Amino acid sequence: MTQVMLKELAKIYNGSIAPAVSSLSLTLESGSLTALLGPSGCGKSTILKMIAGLLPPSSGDILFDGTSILRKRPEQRGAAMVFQDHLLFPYMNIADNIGFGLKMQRLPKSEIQSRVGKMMELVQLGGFNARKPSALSGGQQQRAALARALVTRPKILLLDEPFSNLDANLRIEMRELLRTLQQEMAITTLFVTHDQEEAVVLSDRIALLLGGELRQYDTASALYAQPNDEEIARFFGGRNFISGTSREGRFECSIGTFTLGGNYRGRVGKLTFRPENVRIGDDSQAENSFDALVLSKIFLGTQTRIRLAAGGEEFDATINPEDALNLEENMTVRVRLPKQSLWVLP
Amino acid sequence: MTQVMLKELAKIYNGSIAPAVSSLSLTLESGSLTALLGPSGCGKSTILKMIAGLLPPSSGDILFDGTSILRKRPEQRGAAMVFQDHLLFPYMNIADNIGFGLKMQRLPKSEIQSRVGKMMELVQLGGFNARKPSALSGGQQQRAALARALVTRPKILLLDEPFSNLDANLRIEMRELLRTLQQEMAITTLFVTHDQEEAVVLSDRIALLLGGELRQYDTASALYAQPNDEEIARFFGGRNFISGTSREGRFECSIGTFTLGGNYRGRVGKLTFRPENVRIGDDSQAENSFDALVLSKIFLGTQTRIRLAAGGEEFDATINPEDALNLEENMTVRVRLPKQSLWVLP
Amino acid sequence: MPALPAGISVTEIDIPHKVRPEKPRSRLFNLAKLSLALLVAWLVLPLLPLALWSFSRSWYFPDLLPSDYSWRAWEYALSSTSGVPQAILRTILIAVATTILSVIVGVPAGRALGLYQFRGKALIEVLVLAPMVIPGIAVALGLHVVFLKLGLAGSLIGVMIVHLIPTLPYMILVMAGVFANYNPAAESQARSLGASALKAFYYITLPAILPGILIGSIFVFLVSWSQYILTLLIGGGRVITLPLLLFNFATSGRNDITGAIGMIYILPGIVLLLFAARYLSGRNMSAGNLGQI
Amino acid sequence: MSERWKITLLLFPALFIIGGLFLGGLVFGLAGSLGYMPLIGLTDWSLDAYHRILSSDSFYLSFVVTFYIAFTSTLISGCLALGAALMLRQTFAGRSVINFLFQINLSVPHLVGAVGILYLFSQSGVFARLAFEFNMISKPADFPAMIYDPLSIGIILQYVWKEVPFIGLILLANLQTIGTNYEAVARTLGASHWQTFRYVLLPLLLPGLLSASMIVFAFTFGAYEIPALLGQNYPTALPVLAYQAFTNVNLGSRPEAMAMAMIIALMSGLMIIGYARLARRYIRD
Amino acid sequence: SAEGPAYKNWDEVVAAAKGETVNWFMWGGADNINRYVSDWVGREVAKRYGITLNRIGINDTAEAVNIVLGEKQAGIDDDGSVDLIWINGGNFRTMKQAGLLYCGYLDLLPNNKLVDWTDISIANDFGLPVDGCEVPWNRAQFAFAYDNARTANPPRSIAELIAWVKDHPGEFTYPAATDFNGSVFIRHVFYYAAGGPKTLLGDFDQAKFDAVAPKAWAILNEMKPYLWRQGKTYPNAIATLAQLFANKEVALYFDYDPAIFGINVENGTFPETTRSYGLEDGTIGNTNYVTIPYNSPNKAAAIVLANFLMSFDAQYEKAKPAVWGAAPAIDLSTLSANDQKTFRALPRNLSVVAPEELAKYTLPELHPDWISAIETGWQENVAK
Ligand SMILES: Nc1ncnc2c1ncn2[C@@H]1O[C@H](COP(=O)(O)OP(=O)(O)OP(=O)(O)O)[C@@H](O)[C@H]1O
Ligand SMILES: Nc1ncnc2c1ncn2[C@@H]1O[C@H](COP(=O)(O)OP(=O)(O)OP(=O)(O)O)[C@@H](O)[C@H]1O
Ligand SMILES: [Mg+2]
Ligand SMILES: [Mg+2]
Repeated sequence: MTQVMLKELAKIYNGSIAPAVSSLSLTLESGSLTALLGPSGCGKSTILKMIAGLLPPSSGDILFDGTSILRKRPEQRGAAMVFQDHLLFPYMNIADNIGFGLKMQRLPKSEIQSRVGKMMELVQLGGFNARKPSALSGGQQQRAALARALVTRPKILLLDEPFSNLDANLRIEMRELLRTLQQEMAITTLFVTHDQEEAVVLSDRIALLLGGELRQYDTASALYAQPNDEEIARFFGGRNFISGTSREGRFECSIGTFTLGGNYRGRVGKLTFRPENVRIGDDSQAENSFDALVLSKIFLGTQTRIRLAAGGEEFDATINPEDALNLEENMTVRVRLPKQSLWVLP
Repeated sequence: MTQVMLKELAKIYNGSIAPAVSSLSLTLESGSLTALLGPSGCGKSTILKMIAGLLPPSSGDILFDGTSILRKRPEQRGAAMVFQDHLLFPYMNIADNIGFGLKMQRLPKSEIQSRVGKMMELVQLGGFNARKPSALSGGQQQRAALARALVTRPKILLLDEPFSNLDANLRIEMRELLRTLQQEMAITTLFVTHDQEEAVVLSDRIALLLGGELRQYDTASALYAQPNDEEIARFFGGRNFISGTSREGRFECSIGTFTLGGNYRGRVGKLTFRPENVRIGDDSQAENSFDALVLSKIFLGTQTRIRLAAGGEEFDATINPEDALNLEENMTVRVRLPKQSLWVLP
Repeated sequence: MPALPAGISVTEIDIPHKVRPEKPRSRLFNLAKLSLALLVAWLVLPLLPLALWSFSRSWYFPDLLPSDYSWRAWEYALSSTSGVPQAILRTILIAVATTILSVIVGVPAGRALGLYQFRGKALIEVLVLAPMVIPGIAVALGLHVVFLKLGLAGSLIGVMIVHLIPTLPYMILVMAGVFANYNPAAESQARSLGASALKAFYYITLPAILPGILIGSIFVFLVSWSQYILTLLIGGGRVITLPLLLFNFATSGRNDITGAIGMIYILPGIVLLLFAARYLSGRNMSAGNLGQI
Repeated sequence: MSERWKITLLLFPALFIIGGLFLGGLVFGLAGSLGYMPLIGLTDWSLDAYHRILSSDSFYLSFVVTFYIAFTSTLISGCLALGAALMLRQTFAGRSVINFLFQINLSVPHLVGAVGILYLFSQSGVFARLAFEFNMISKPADFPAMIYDPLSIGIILQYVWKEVPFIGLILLANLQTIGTNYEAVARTLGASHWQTFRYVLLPLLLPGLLSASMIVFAFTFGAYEIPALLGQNYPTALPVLAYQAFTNVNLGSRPEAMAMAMIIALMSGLMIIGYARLARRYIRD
Repeated sequence: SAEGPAYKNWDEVVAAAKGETVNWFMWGGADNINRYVSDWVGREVAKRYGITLNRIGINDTAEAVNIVLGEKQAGIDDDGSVDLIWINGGNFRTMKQAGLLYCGYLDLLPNNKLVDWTDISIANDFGLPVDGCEVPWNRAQFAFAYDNARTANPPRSIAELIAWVKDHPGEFTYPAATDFNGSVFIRHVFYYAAGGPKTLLGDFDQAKFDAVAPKAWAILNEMKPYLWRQGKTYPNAIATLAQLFANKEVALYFDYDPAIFGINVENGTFPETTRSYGLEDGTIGNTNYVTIPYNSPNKAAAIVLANFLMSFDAQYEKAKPAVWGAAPAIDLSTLSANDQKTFRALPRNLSVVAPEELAKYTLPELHPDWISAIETGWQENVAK
């Protein structure tokens, strides 16, 4: 149970001008699982390496439970890291791999054995002790790597896209395992991913990083429903942005006037709402209802995406394929935007 | 504009006993885009390679516009292939890569240049002529690979999971590009993927392959709503299967009796319905409505998955996150299964 | 030689100096650097007296430098009387021919071993590698009899062929490694774009494996270039290469001429290395294949 | 074309050459060592040659000396190469120059190196002269004998000189492949610098180090020209002994030469097997 | 032994030789000899006879013998690769015994008349009759060298040497018996132990050997602790001894061919104050020859070359101190008065002992079987 605080952390790599990470401040609560989400090259791995002590920050500080650990060497920090490639030591069998950290701490053999044994049960690798890593499947390898990190009971668990090499089904399985173990052991965890679904499903909070900067640090649903800006909204699949003016809980735009769920200061701004929250064919006279023209209809398998136009603006709705059956191109439909689903961006 | 016909095509690899592809018959209409969908190892790449002439079939025939092309060498078939790894030739610049096929045809330099130039504009790579593939982003590389195949004006375009290495946003962009170009040039296209969403969005028809056998060859919506069997249903994300008996347009099971949208012969069978088609909290007395208990609720980003229980059976519903806000675990809700969304499997 | 300091930095993980200005470690690091410099000096050192001798006329103990300089060793070494110029050409001819042969034979074998899994592969690997770990002299004595019978003993061709024994494994090993990382789908890609098999090889395969061929060739060339005993045994004194001449003078105590021939002898290799440095440096992994037997 | 045919065709030339030349040489050598050399009029199979060499002291002494030289040279080269590779991996100013210098004697033939060592370390060599200059010795004989000496120091120095870059190069390439992530993981799991080296990097490098060492051992075990140039006259290295027997104008000693060659081959063969065992233990499951 | 082409007269030989190439295998470790052979002789025979001379430098004459031997066993009887070998002693014996020589052409050679075949040291090569199978090229006689700037009174006999070595520990050594010169030094000690060579001449006699050998080994072993490196090792080759002498590690040097002293001074290996001398109890002399293998495909040219090597011009050129300084194998008295004068007028290198002086005390060589026995005995009893 360790609280991690990053204070104006920055990193400029030798030889490059632009900072890979710039002035990042972030607090990870004890025992929480935070996802560090961002596109490739935005500095996620860099942050992890700085926390682990594998890379010196250019400036700023890192505190574990309020104490700076910058002066500590990696092996003294208690921050175990798991990489995308499992990086199991190929010449050791699975038990030795998992026991590696304990051996480094010079624990007695019997203790190592019992802790490794328990951990292997936990990650469902019981009985694989003597196998070499190459004799395991991808999922088993990644489970072993996780076990190797967890068995040392690290203060902090750092995961750098640990599942991105696995196929979809395995990935889902591993997520569940990680979530279970993390909660059971209450290890403060920082999880790097560029897959928003993974971040959403897995984490308590998401730190969204774009271009080396922390852009929003919030729960998953807040990031979906209340993004700080349009870029964030787009990152999370937002497709609808309608310009207009907000004033006293209402938003005026070319489509009409909408009642908002909250109050917004800004006068000029953009109204955003998620495609899945657009209601089509609802009771026609309710608040925030208007007529729209169906432009196109694309079957996406579990959903159908409808492109709509109203008041000169275009926007998307995704609805149940079943409900979409009776929609046709060029049809006019009644559309409602529930007020809780509306959000205004500056 | 070429029609492709596979006739009882089979392939048994040297040294293996089980056929990789067994007795496959399939007709690709001129200018259509067909997705070849199936899990890893089901023989998708093998089929493509046989069509391209890179692998001799063990038996069966391949006809282009009614003429067998088995005796033709790959370079004479006019079937251009695009692989999962872009396979751009690393030591040639982009223009040379794209012009490779034309150079092989010994076209005059000026013609190669002009055709390559036009194609590069088309795939939005104008100005990248002199770059080496390694200096392009993943999406650009894949676009170049596509351009390289298209510039030869192949009779048939074979794509082997061309986008699976790209990240989500790029993938969507590339799909749209492919669809546009394919329709514009009306090239008969066979597209291999194991991503059902991709198959659904992109193709005119989907050939579903499981274990080297063609299991269903149909439009996307038919595959979703009317799968031939449970395995197919599961492959497309079906999660709800309730055992019971169907008779005269009705289905009896432990939850109750449901009115079906069609008539089914089979007496004992499984009722299936897609999670997204489950209605929660609808008008309570309508047909096919019943009470169910909320077991759990998982936020998935754009949707929320609700696990429900009724009559001793469990099933999933995915609903709008917004609508899910007022659902709690252990709550009892009114559930409706619209009759058009019900399907009975043998 | 300086011993390996226990704390040499084994990774690129550098600890923030600003944060951990720990002196002992940096001193240790300097020590490591110093020993590296010493090592490199030691590697170059033996070449210096050789160079000096080649210009000396008389250089007696305990003089640190020759008391008299002269060009005569070079004059002799470069004259056709000495046979050195002819020997250079002959040595180069043998090394180049050996290299070409090893490419022709080794590249296909490397492809088979790198790209395919098949029964008996392990056995073939052992066979291919065996000449690398079984000294040539052990084989050459027996081979001499065969070559004698075939009329190859004492001929240039015989020497070229026998040089294949120690060199071919290098080529095959390097190429097997290259092909193990090679994606043959690139050839399929080219075929499906309308390239014939030959063109696909020329335009696609060859450029991809060329760096490997180069590395392999350098190894083969150098091994053949410095071969002594096989040339002597099979060449039977009739195929005079540079090492034979060098040995001749080294054992007859003519340090000046030995020095001059030595200098001449290392020159082509260094030129080759200069040209190939960027392929050999750690960035190219082909060399690492040698560590994979 | 079926795949099996393709593989056969690809392998054929190499197997023809290696099988024909290498195995052929071994087989004829074996026959010769057993006294069967119709070419020189020996047609009686016998173990005489082996008896003769195995009953002479000089063979055993030569064997011991040769093994000692090969083993010591390989060990020292391996250790130094490992250290050098680890240091060369780091980025520092002038690294490319050092790298080049490090590789330079890869291209220098053994024989040239041997002559250089001779000029440096003989009792009247450069170092002896330096020692004289600084009044550490008063005559050449005071300088420790390192050439033609019983400990074969000169020979070992030459091999070390030549083989450190060879092994180093292989290790550098291996290090490149291994990358730094394994070490990073180990550090975050609580391994110190030294532990990381000892438990992670070293085992990862071991296969490469072993194979490279094996090549070096085989070479040093079978080399003729270096001990011929720098070695003492008695006991001499095995290959020198074999070559002397082979070129003896008395043809009767050829079977002995062949027998020695077979013993050299056998020893090297044993090395391969030993290595394969080790390697299997460490890398292949 | 083996039959070669039968030439009726010299002109026939010369005619047949024209355009042929002679592959002459000879020790190649001396640049001046190489120069003499390749440049001067090569140029002359090309000019005079249209023959191409191809000198092939080898480390050890045995290599050439081996080639011929191998070829014979492989059945290559008329297309061998060796046409001429610089040879004597054991190698000659091997070739002769194995029937590897082409013989019986000496009478054809115009210059054969310059050779004094009545001199047993020419008619016998290490006690083995030449029998018309080789052509004399040089004469050599063992001599010692010292640096008169360093050593005032070098030992002048084996007895003196034994005492001198004890007084000057570490300043003397001799090459191992495997070396040609090391072997001849050991023979001098052997002669001393036997009280002179007389009893040892003729075929090998085990009883005689057993009587003398222990004494000789005792002397050498007694010497051992006072040798360079306490006799723990011996130089492998005479060149090593030359290096030791050049670098003042040892005070004495010796060589079967005194010309080498001059050569080494000329080329800067030895100091200019090097002087040489023979022993008062005599030193061993020999003749070295060139011979033609039975399977040489260029016998005519080889014969012409051998004849030319014996010519006044060739022997005179070779005798020049700046060229080689080798003692002639021909009998000077058979030359014209003028030629004799020219020869006598040759300047002598100060470092090279006068041949006349050496010739005063010449000891014969032993039969090769004796030599083998002594060499083996030394390995067994002294080297270990
Ligand atoms: N050693 C280095 N030297 C210089 N620049 C570097 C180095 N390592 C990373 N960078 C740069 O720093 C930036 C951030 O890199 P980082 O690896 O942290 O990204 P990331 O978010 O982990 O990306 P990915 O999702 O691709 O792993 C990138 O622009 C990268 O090019
Ligand atoms: N060269 C081969 N030799 C033997 N078996 C092979 C060969 N290539 C493929 N197979 C086998 O044939 C089956 C089909 O392989 P194929 O590559 O066509 O599958 P795929 O559907 O393309 O899979 P993926 O989605 O993983 O690319 C697999 O079981 C595979 O193991
Ligand atoms: Mg990263
Ligand atoms: Mg595939």
